[in-house]
Amino acid sequence: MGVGIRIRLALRRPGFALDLDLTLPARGITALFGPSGSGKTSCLRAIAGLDRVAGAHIAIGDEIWQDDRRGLFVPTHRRAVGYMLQEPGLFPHLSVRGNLDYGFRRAGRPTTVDQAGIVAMLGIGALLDRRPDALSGGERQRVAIARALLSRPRLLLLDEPLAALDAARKAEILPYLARLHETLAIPALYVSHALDEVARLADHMVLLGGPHGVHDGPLPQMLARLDLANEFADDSGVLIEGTIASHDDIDHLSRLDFDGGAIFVARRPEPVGQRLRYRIHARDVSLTLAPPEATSILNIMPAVVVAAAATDTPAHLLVRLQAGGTPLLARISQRSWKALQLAPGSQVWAQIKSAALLG
Amino acid sequence: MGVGIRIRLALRRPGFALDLDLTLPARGITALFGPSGSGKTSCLRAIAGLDRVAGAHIAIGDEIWQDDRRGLFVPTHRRAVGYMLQEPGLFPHLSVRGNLDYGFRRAGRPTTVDQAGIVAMLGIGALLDRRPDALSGGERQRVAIARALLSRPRLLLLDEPLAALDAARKAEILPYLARLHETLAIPALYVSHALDEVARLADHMVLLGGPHGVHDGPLPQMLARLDLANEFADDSGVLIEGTIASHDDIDHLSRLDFDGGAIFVARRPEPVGQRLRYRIHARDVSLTLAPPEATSILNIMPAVVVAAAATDTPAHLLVRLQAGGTPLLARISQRSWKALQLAPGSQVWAQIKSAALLG
Amino acid sequence: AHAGGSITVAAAADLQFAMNDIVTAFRQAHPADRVDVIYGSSGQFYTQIRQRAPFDLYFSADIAYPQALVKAGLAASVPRRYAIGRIVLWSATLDASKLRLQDLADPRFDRIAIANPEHAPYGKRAQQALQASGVWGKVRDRLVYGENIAQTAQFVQTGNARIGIIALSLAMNPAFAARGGYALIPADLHDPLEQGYVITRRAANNPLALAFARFIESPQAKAILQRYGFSGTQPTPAHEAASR
Amino acid sequence: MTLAAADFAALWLTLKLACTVTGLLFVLGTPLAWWLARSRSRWTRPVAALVALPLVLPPTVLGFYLLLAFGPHGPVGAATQALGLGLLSFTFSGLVVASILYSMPFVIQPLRHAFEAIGNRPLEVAATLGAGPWDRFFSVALPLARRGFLSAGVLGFAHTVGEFGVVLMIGGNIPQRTRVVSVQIFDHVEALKYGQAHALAGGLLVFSFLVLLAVYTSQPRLRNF
Amino acid sequence: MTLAAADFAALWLTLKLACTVTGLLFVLGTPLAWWLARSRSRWTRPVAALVALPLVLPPTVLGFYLLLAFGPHGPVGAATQALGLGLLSFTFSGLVVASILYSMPFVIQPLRHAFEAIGNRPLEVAATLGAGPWDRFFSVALPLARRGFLSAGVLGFAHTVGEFGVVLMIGGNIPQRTRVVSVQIFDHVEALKYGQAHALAGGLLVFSFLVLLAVYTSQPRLRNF
Ligand SMILES: Nc1ncnc2c1ncn2[C@@H]1O[C@H](COP(=O)(O)OP(=O)(O)OP(=O)(O)O)[C@@H](O)[C@H]1O
Ligand SMILES: Nc1ncnc2c1ncn2[C@@H]1O[C@H](COP(=O)(O)OP(=O)(O)OP(=O)(O)O)[C@@H](O)[C@H]1O
Ligand SMILES: [Mg+2]
Ligand SMILES: [Mg+2]
Repeated sequence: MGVGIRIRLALRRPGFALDLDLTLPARGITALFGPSGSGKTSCLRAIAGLDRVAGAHIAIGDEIWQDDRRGLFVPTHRRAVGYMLQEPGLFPHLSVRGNLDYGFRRAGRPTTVDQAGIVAMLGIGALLDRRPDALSGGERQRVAIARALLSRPRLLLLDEPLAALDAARKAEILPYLARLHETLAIPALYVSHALDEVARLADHMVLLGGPHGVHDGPLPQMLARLDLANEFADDSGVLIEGTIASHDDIDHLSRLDFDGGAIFVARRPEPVGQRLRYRIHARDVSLTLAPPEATSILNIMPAVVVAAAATDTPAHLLVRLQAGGTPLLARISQRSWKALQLAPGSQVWAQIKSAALLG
Repeated sequence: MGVGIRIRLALRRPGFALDLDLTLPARGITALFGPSGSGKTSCLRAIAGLDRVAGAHIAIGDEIWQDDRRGLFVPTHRRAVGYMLQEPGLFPHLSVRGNLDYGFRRAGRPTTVDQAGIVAMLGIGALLDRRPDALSGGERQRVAIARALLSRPRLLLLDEPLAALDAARKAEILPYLARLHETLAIPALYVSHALDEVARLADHMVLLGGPHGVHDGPLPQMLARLDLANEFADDSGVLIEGTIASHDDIDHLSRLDFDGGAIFVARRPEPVGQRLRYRIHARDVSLTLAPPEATSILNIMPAVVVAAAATDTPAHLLVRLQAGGTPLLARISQRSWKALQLAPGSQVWAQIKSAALLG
Repeated sequence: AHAGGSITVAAAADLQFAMNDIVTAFRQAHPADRVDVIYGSSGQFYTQIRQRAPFDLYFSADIAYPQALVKAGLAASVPRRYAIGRIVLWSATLDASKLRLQDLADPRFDRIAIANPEHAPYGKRAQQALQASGVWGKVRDRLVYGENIAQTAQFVQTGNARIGIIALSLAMNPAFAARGGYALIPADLHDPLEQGYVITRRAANNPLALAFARFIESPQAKAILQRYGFSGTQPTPAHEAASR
Repeated sequence: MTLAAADFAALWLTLKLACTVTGLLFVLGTPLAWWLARSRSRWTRPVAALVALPLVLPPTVLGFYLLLAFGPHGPVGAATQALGLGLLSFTFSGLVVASILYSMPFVIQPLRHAFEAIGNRPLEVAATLGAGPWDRFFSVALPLARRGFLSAGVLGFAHTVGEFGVVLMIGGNIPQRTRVVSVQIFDHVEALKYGQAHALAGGLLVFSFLVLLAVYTSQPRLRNF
Repeated sequence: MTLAAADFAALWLTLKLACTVTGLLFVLGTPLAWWLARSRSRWTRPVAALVALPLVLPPTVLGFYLLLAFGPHGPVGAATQALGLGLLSFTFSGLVVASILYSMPFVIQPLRHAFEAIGNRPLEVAATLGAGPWDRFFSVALPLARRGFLSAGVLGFAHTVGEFGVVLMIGGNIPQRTRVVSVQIFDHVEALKYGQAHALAGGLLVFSFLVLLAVYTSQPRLRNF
């Protein structure tokens, strides 16, 4: 793959301006994150070639999709994108099956795509003969996801694909999407309002509509940045990467070793040695000065206070810690900061409620 | 008001059946909660009179909207409902202003409705002269909410009103919706997938599509039921109600006293003496045998273990506690349960990360 | 004549040019009166008069229609012949004055226009003439039919039909006479084309209608008709004077 | 060749006729099209077929049958005479009635499809906002079917202007009363007054073109939606 | 009164003409309507107005001008003769050409509005799924404009069946070749053969009604959407 995805565009509308100059990794999922009206959909539309933004430059790998200086503009249907629009946009004249088949047939019925698997995973097997107007809102959204996946795109564009879905359904689809880029190596741009989803899926993040313009970077770094933490409000936290060290089948736990400690998480299906990613919310991390005893909290590790920053509420501080080689964020009360007499350099124990660990 | 909202209907579709027999409180917000395809939208449509479900009985207060045994069916436009549909359904031929005015004028330009306030709160003031097709997805949804609110309904029906909105926007709108029934005394039926939203807003809850049929009840009881906890997965928890006992303006905290203890939360604007509701996620409650010391966790209270139940992952247990007169739920690992040798009747200390408290 | 009287005359299309001159002449004697002439298909006028169309005089290309009106009790006079129509062979692209009907057998006349013999009086006479000349069988497949004689003339005039059989009154019109040329078809090859008129029942008490009928019989009107190619304008003994 | 007074009279009469007929077609056709588009009655299909039926008859023949019907022995004529209205044939009112019948399908079809294309959603939303059936129709259905009305108006108007066979038969070509411009042009052609025919036909074409252009230009462009 | 062989010949010829014309109208009208509906060119409006223009001319007059154009001195006639095709007048092909011109607006308008009603969304979605312009047109636009095609087909077909003035002028009323049923009925009326006219007109009406009913019944009901 190599070069990655290049997007450079300047969008001007009355009362709205967006300047992007991004180089995104050629693999993995990039989250587009930003408030309503910040230009996420507009950006996907430009990438898909639905709107021709003057002066834009869009390239995926060595394929140039738009380069206005050279008068080059590849029309949408020649761009191998799988685009799930914000409104599902199912064809009303086709059954669910017809909708799914539409892109699948045009992609030459790719055998690399596990059609039955996708249909089953999205729970739409019983709906295949229905018309879109006889579906519920969430059902429509699932069909649209399946349709985009089945067209074997080179780039997936997903505009809030899970917005109308319940937590249980989301929990089913998320791991599948997460596996997508591992098995099919399809990069994706993923628009979502839910930081949890983003954290779960994305490798890279583009933050739109913040007060200081566009930011992007690998997800773990982005999430750990104190200066951006307010954008994420209550959802700030860090990502840690570790390796499965052991399984405990009596307590149904797995131990994950990472640079600076170990945590226990609910039993994982993956084999020992597999690398995994976990998100630790700042709000789930509490600090003590002495190692706690007789507590239900499993994950406790020594750490050093690095810095602290104000949050969206004056009651709270966001504390940056270093646990071995791994940074952590903890959201604690002002009062506790003072009561524990914390300061940069303080030695503390960080307790993480394991149940809060995603996964 | 008095009698409340009566809904009795039996919906039959190929492969789908829904039987409802509900009496909902005449005041406050009732959450309709359930997985995709469980019939939430169908239920709202029947209440609004858009679909005439045979044999249904629907009454709000002393007004009967449908009673098929008496051949009574009030058409939609004579039911004072404010319905925000799952798809915004803005009129394409009217500007945003025209859309907002549509219901407002037909309700006789109610002076009890704070038009400017609603527009400002939803951040759509700059969009008033736009056409719906020049709005982003979230902007459309906000206009639809405003339109429903402005028509001064007797009953609000909101179908996933915040699905396309970012967390910050949600956080702005939620308190407004929460205030609605206090200031305008408009009852509402609120469909949402997000338990956090529901917990924040609703007084009553109807749970659709679970394996054991329809359940309903006051929200705190519903959330505290161990038998339903799996429906809420990671989101289970309890609601506690308390009174503001004092404010601390140095640490920006407020103390909330409730039956069985007190918790500190981020400084609240309300005066001392005001009753408030807080949700405590089971996943945010950890247990220790001895009172913890030198910890950043502010909220620690003694409690007694009442019972424990399995959760969706075998690694975790859901423990029901009694803290004074208030029930609590804690989600802890199997291993901790065993390590701490817990059993019904055990005396424990419950620690609650205050940052996780909604508000 | 009464000041301020008015009549509407329904006239067969072949009368277009002659009737205009007749009305102009008539108006000189009746300057205060109003005469409207409507040209159209004789058959259509017949149908309309049967449905009480507001026509006071009816000049048909075929006297059979006025006769039928009398039978139906819708006329206020007996039908009177005002002219005998003649048919000619005419082409807009070549000089037809030397041609005879027999020449139509020549395949270079790939399309020959006549009026529809089933209901147009001129068409019926054309068919009779072709049959009498013995070429009917040879030209039949090359015939195109105009709905009325004016349309037939247009087929020829626009060159879409090389040649056609039309009314003499049309062929004598300067617009047509300037191009090509025509050959009169001998009257004995077909039934006489007796053109007749009646006063309709509606005009029974309209003195202006009567005056116009009387004027038609006048030598001045006959002369005009003659000029436009209508012959035989002396009243036949078979038909008595219409005036009451 | 310039236009004579008679030509202007015919043009004026035509304009009057076409405007009257188009107006009445909207008044009569809109409820019928609405019913055809939205009713679930099993009569919609036969009625829809019936409305299109006058089209298949040649205009003169249709005119002939109308003449019979309007005449003193016809059902319509008997009725109008009983009502003291006299006969409809050879009057302006008769032309109006006949043109309505003949141009109806050109108005009904576009309106019907425009109403169908709206779908239920906007009407449902309007109902939840307190709009009753009439209100919904005027505040939502009409504006959303705007293009259908445009189409219906253009076809109905133009067809009425150009109609000839029916008008000739029913109207009798009476100057100032039923001699519309189509008949007038035809008369010029028949009278070999080609210059006048060309002038009148040309004037009519230019005028109609400008009207049509104005109508189309007043329409907003297609939106992205 | 039963129908004569000539009547059946006329009916058959009419059916052939109407089917040919409707088919060709779809072939020619669909791309034109598509262009009118979706192009952002500033020529769309003049062209749209131009297409509707033949409507305002009385059919016989239109026929007369066509006769001029098709004749040996007219532009079309000169071209067809140069191509060795002879003249179009008085031939079935001529009828087809004239009818297409005359019935075009009835096909263009419904198609255009049906295409406009689709909106961009379905076409955009199709493009993201890899469908090129032609593919999008056939797999999305055509099926979604189904009702427009129905409307266009009905109006175009019926109008061709009923057309009379143009056909009479350009066709020359030749039995078996250009004498269509509308002319035949008219001839019966002119010849005062009312019985035969009634029988033929009645037969035509019943047949057309059944066809229209069948067409409408094959259409699915309006959906909730
Ligand atoms: N017109 C219809 N015909 C047949 N079945 C329908 C129709 N509309 C909805 N359904 C089915 O009825 C069930 C309930 O649909 P409903 O729209 O009420 O679900 P919902 O709870 O609102 O779901 P979501 O959260 O996905 O919007 C679903 O199984 C759906 O497939
Ligand atoms: N057709 C249009 N004309 C003018 N402005 C538009 C148009 N479409 C969108 N906008 C504006 O452009 C901005 C970006 O819109 P966009 O749809 O990209 O936002 P978004 O980030 O996808 O928002 P959301 O999360 O609400 O879907 C918004 O301010 C919107 O109002
Ligand atoms: Mg968007
Ligand atoms: Mg729904």
